[in-house]
Amino acid sequence: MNNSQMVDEDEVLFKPIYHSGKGFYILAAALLTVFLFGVIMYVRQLVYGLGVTGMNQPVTWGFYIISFVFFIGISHAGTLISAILRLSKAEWRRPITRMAEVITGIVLVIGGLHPIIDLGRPDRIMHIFERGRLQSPLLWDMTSITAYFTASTIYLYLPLIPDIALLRDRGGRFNKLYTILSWGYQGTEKQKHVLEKAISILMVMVIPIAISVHTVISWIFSMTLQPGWHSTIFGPYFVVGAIFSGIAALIIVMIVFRKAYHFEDYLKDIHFNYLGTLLLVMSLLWFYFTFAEYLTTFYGHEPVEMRVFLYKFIGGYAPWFWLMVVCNFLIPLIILSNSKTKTITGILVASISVSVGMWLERLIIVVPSLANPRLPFQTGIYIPSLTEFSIFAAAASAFILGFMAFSKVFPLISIWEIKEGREESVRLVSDRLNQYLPSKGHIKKIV
Amino acid sequence: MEINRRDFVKLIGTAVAGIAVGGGAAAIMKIPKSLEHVLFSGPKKETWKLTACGRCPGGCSLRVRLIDKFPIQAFGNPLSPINDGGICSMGLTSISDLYHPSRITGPLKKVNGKFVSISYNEAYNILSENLKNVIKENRQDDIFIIAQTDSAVRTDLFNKFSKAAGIKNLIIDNYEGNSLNPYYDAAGDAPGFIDFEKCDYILNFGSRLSEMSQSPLYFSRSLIDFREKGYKITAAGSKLTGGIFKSDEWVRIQPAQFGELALGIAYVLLKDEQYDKNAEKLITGFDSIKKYILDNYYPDNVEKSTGVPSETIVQIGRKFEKAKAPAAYFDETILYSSNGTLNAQAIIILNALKSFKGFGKVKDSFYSSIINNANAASGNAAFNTFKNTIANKNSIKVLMISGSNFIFNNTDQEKLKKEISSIPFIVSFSSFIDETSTYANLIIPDHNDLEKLDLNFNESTGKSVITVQQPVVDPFYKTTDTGDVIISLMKDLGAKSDFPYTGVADYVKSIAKKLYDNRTGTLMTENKFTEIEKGLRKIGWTSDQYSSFDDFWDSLLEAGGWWNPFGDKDAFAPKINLAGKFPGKFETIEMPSKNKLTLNIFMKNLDYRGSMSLNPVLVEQFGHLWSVFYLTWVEINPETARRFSLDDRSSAFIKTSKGKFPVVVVYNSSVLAGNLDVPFGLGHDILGDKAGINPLMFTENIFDKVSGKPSLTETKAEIVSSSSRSING
Amino acid sequence: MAKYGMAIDLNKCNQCGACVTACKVENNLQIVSKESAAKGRVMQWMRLTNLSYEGNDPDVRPVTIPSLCVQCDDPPCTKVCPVRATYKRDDGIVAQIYPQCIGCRYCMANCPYNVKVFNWFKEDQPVEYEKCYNKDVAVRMKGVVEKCTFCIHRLQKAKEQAAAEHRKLNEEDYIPACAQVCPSHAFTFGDLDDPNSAVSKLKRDYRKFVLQEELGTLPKVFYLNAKSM
Amino acid sequence: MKRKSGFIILFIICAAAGFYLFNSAPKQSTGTGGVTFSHYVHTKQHNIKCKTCHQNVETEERAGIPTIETCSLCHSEIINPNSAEEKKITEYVTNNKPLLWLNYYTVPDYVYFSHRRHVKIGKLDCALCHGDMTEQKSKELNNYKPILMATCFDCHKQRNITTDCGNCHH
Repeated sequence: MNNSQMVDEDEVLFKPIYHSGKGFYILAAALLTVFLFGVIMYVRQLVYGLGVTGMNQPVTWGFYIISFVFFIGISHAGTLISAILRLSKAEWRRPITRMAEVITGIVLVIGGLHPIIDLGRPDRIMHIFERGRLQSPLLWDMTSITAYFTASTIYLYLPLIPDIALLRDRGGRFNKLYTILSWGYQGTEKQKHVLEKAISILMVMVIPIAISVHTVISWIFSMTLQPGWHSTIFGPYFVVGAIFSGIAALIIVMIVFRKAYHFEDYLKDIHFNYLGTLLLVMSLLWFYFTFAEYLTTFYGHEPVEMRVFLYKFIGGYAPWFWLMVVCNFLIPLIILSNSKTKTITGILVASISVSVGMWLERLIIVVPSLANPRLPFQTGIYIPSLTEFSIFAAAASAFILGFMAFSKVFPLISIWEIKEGREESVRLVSDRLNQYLPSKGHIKKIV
Repeated sequence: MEINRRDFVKLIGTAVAGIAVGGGAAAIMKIPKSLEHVLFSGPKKETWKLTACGRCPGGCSLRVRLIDKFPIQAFGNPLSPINDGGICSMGLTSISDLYHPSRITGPLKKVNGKFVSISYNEAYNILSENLKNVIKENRQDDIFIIAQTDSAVRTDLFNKFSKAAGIKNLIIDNYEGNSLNPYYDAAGDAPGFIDFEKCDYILNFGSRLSEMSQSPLYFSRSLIDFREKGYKITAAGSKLTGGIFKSDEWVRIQPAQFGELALGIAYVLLKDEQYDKNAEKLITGFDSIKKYILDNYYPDNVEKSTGVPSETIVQIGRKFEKAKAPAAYFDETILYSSNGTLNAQAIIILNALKSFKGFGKVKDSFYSSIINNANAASGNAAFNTFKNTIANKNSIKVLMISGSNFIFNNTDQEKLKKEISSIPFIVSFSSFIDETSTYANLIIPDHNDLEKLDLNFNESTGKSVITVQQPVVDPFYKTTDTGDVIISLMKDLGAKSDFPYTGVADYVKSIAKKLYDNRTGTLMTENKFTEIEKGLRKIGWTSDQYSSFDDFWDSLLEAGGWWNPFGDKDAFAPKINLAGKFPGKFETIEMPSKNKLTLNIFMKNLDYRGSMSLNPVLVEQFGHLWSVFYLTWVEINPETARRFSLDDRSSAFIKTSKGKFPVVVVYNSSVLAGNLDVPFGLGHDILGDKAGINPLMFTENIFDKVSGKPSLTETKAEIVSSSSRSING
Repeated sequence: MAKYGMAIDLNKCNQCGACVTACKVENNLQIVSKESAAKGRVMQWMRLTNLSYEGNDPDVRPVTIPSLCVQCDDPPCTKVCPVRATYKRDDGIVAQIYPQCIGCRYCMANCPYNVKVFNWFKEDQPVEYEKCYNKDVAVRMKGVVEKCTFCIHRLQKAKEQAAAEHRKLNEEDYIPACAQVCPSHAFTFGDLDDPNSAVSKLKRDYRKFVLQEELGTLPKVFYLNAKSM
Repeated sequence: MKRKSGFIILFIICAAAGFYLFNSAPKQSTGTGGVTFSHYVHTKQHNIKCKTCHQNVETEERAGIPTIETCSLCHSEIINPNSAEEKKITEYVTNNKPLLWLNYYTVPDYVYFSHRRHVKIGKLDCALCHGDMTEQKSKELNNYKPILMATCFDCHKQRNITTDCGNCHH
């Protein structure tokens, strides 16, 4: 690597770190306002109690738990997709893994905080550590989220080290930080080898952890006796949903930053095409799980379960339910299965629709079951209050703010991997191809 | 030292932070108001006292728990033969009225439309001057007294006072009196109770025995025992509430048609010739009445007008005639319809056909010898008189109101309010400024029930029980027992008065003295006796020994009451004289039609006069059965509701000729199709928690001709959905 | 060790609601404001609920039951509590420890009987109600879950009284407020471990039924069907 | 450096001022509306037993703070003419004015603690929890013994008494 060369071929990737436009500050200020408003609303909730939300007696969980599941779901984007792509040695992964990992890191913090926001007595949070009961699914959940957060942060950090070293070498602001964080990485063969080894260990480790996280979250629900929750497929169903929403979130982030930071040269149509296909596959898989889940309920026709079922299909939550089906299945299916509509804009629309749809799916899972408990005499409805909406808005803006802050300190696209790809991937791919292809048609080595 | 701008800002910042930290620390260290009672504590000694509940005529004995002499809880006295340890919602929460922040703390006089505090002597002088002036002019007829009291002692005092002062227009509005008035009208006497030892069939006309009656707690238990013995109860009524629920058979009928149903059943008895032959002697003009019934009340005719299938009428009739000692029962509830008293008298005829075998009367020796005319409201004017006088002649000079909030629990309130403001002098003895006492010129607040001394009698249980309502706490405020005011007035006004007692306490003690002399009974210290004890006591032996009356009085207060476990009963069979009433004609009642539904206003259990709204717990729990809180709801048959496309728990409006009011729709399959059942009790606009609607404001002006009670079940109404937003349940 | 249970005879219950009020005042339950009530946050440990309707037209009658925490022998709520704020005591009472509760409401979500309530607010209570607080029972802080405890404070007091009098705890010493006040004596409370206690006898009654028996939560509160009309 | 300490001093002064301004805690910090009660004088000098004044200790769950009637048993006449505090209390007694005591030992609302259970049935000494109150001379509680849940727990475990949460928290 030629560090002295000041005009890098990937200069555009460094640009966001050193230059911020007017729009950046306006957006940041706006988001900060939204975030602070959410904080104020939370303080208000702390002072007055959870009554400021719209939750009530049968519907004891609402927006916060929905957001919790939703955000943790998105977090799968990251690590899982990047790990799977890395593991499968998909070369097109190079410009997208970083963003995916950043999503995971930020969203896990936001999502992980939601159960605490949901607590009636957050001041007693230490009770969980002092006298926690391991029998409670909430404890499993806490354990797995902590593990996932640790693993995914390291997984984000390790591939970042060479880039930090690059930034350190360029000098400029945050140099102290870069020096500390780069751990004296110089790109020697040995360092490279150790780093690659560490990354490959982590990417194998992170996959089961990620799957366990969402399975455990689903268990919070399915371990209870509530109709509509007490289901065995909840584990895989949640994982599929999580990956689904994760991909959608990743696509949105990619398209937004491609536009904002002019990454057109790195994030090309082919990336979106592949991700779009993946989204379509997940959409079909999601539909399959949803269908299986509700068909068994309907066929069994248990009165208790049917009350929830009917509430979702034709009752009070029918608009949301069918909107979910449209968002999660119909729109992606129509857009993504047709090559004419499968443009970047089309994929963006599909992704946004999936994000909305997956949020609705969490809503559909959490609220109707609580609103229609086993004993028919206490039913409820749930109308969220301003507090919940503003805290959700704050969480969303915290997500964007986090991303923006990250982009001001670290490159959003893994520069060293791009460089590595430029140097090595053709050789690697042709090597690999030669392994699978019948011996007659070997491609020539390009050096 | 030079200070630049930056330093200056820093300095200010430090100062502000310092003050904030210091102030915050001080605020944290400050003792919050809520903790004061913990920090400055008294001895916290717990004691229990026995008293009687004054919330209804039931006469339950209460055990009140006091901490440092302040009552905090009330429970039933397990040794009381009436409630046997049980207690109702009203009794449970009766303590909190004592602490009610809206209680009037002393006599008030209205000056220029505002109440000002005055001394008791001044207030008393104003009252007696006003009365004296009217009496001087010999215009006693222009004085009206409306007293709502279930206390026999106070009823007695009012009777004595009005006699002494020559006031004719005394309206005693008490539950027992109201219930029995039709009997007094027809027979000059009334039965005391259903004799559960003899009775083997109860035909209940709209009375909610175990919920709202002369002694709900006693009836709760007795009816269960009655059914456990295998006897049947048939209930007729428009609403299946807890009280009627404890029946074996339910006949759906509009309350205004009870009379026709009763006569239809009487028809069966007469036709089958299965009536008691004694009835021919009991009923004056028996033959004409018999003919009248046989001519007009063929079951098919009754079916046409009431909707009750003729087979059902015949079945009930057969049950009634087969029973050895049946009782057809009604109470005050029946009077709230345009045929009210007439219906009641039809039921009396039905009872007379079986010679009132199911009823009994406590032997005179126990009550009447102790207190004259204990419960009777007979001979007193009806509320109708007041309404007619005020509407026609406008000549009422003085109105005395004790315990009654008649504006709130009457229909046609606007007119009443207008008319009542024309009365030159109104004195109220209310403890609160409520819808009625706000029109008073003078308020002399009464004690709370827990501050009063009184004796409770309740004949309707058939048990000879007297419970002592003793003050468990010293009066909180400068209130005066209305009884004391009446006694003082009696001495001042009534020249002829020979009332020797100085106050209520004195009078109550004199009644107790009679008990002491009489000794037919025992302290309420145990309610189960062995056979030997029974025998011994029957022949007059008693183990109670008292050195003096004071000794007895102290034991009586400690025991909370006195009762005669073996009190003898009299059979009840008076002469019925219904001259001019039968043969008569029932008003035709308009039935609900497709768009004109019937607004059926019902009373919540135990809320006799809509006084629940005083108590925060009861107001919150008012609609707990349907999980509707702080709102007025309408119970409606799901089929009717669907016809108007009303969802369960959706909000709607009920429209009557008087206006419309919002309600929450509640599906109840046991409501008559075509009826809108709306509860009465909420909707106070001056007092209590301002929750819900008072449906009486929207009823048409239909009254019972005799008693003047408003009809609560005949107003026609429409229901309109107001929005699709559903209410939480 | 005793195992407390309760039988409710629907043949005797006439839905007067005294048990509901008794529970409210005995345990200092919060009175909620109109706004909170409209949102469905009324606090009741005991309530009367219409389970279903029985009978044919015209004699259709609601089956109304007083419903309270059924004190499961295998409670689903205690399983999921992350901090052991709710647990089953040796005497079978499912207790809730208010200073321990973190307010996650997981137990409420897992209660198939919906009998737990949450302190959404600390609302201002009417003065007259505050003055009548039962001094034996804590007034709950905001943000914790609360539930029927079979009036456990009465058990403590009864035990103490018995110890002071050097005797064993008798059956009549301890009775929850709802059972005590019932005007028609529909409640029978006692020790299910003692085969001779009144409640054990009723447990063998042919009319006995429990709510949601199929869930296997083994409720210790059971009902006796109303006798046929 | 100088500057920094200057800021610290300013902060402390302002904090003190803020505390003074906003402090509205009752000024008489102990005893009864101005009377300083001395446990030392009563118990050590005059040898009065605890339960003479805390009358409910063996019958109720609260030990009971004495009322003016209890005080009047002795203070209806002057015992020590030199004591200024006694003069105050005699004034209270003669006017029959109720005393407001400041309670030092309180259990929170959510804890059920019965004195009868511990003193009468458990036969525990008052000093076990309250420390030696006989040495209590001044108005400040100089040997105040804080009672924490751990204190209860240790004792219960030592004596093999139940530690079930529901027994004290209800």
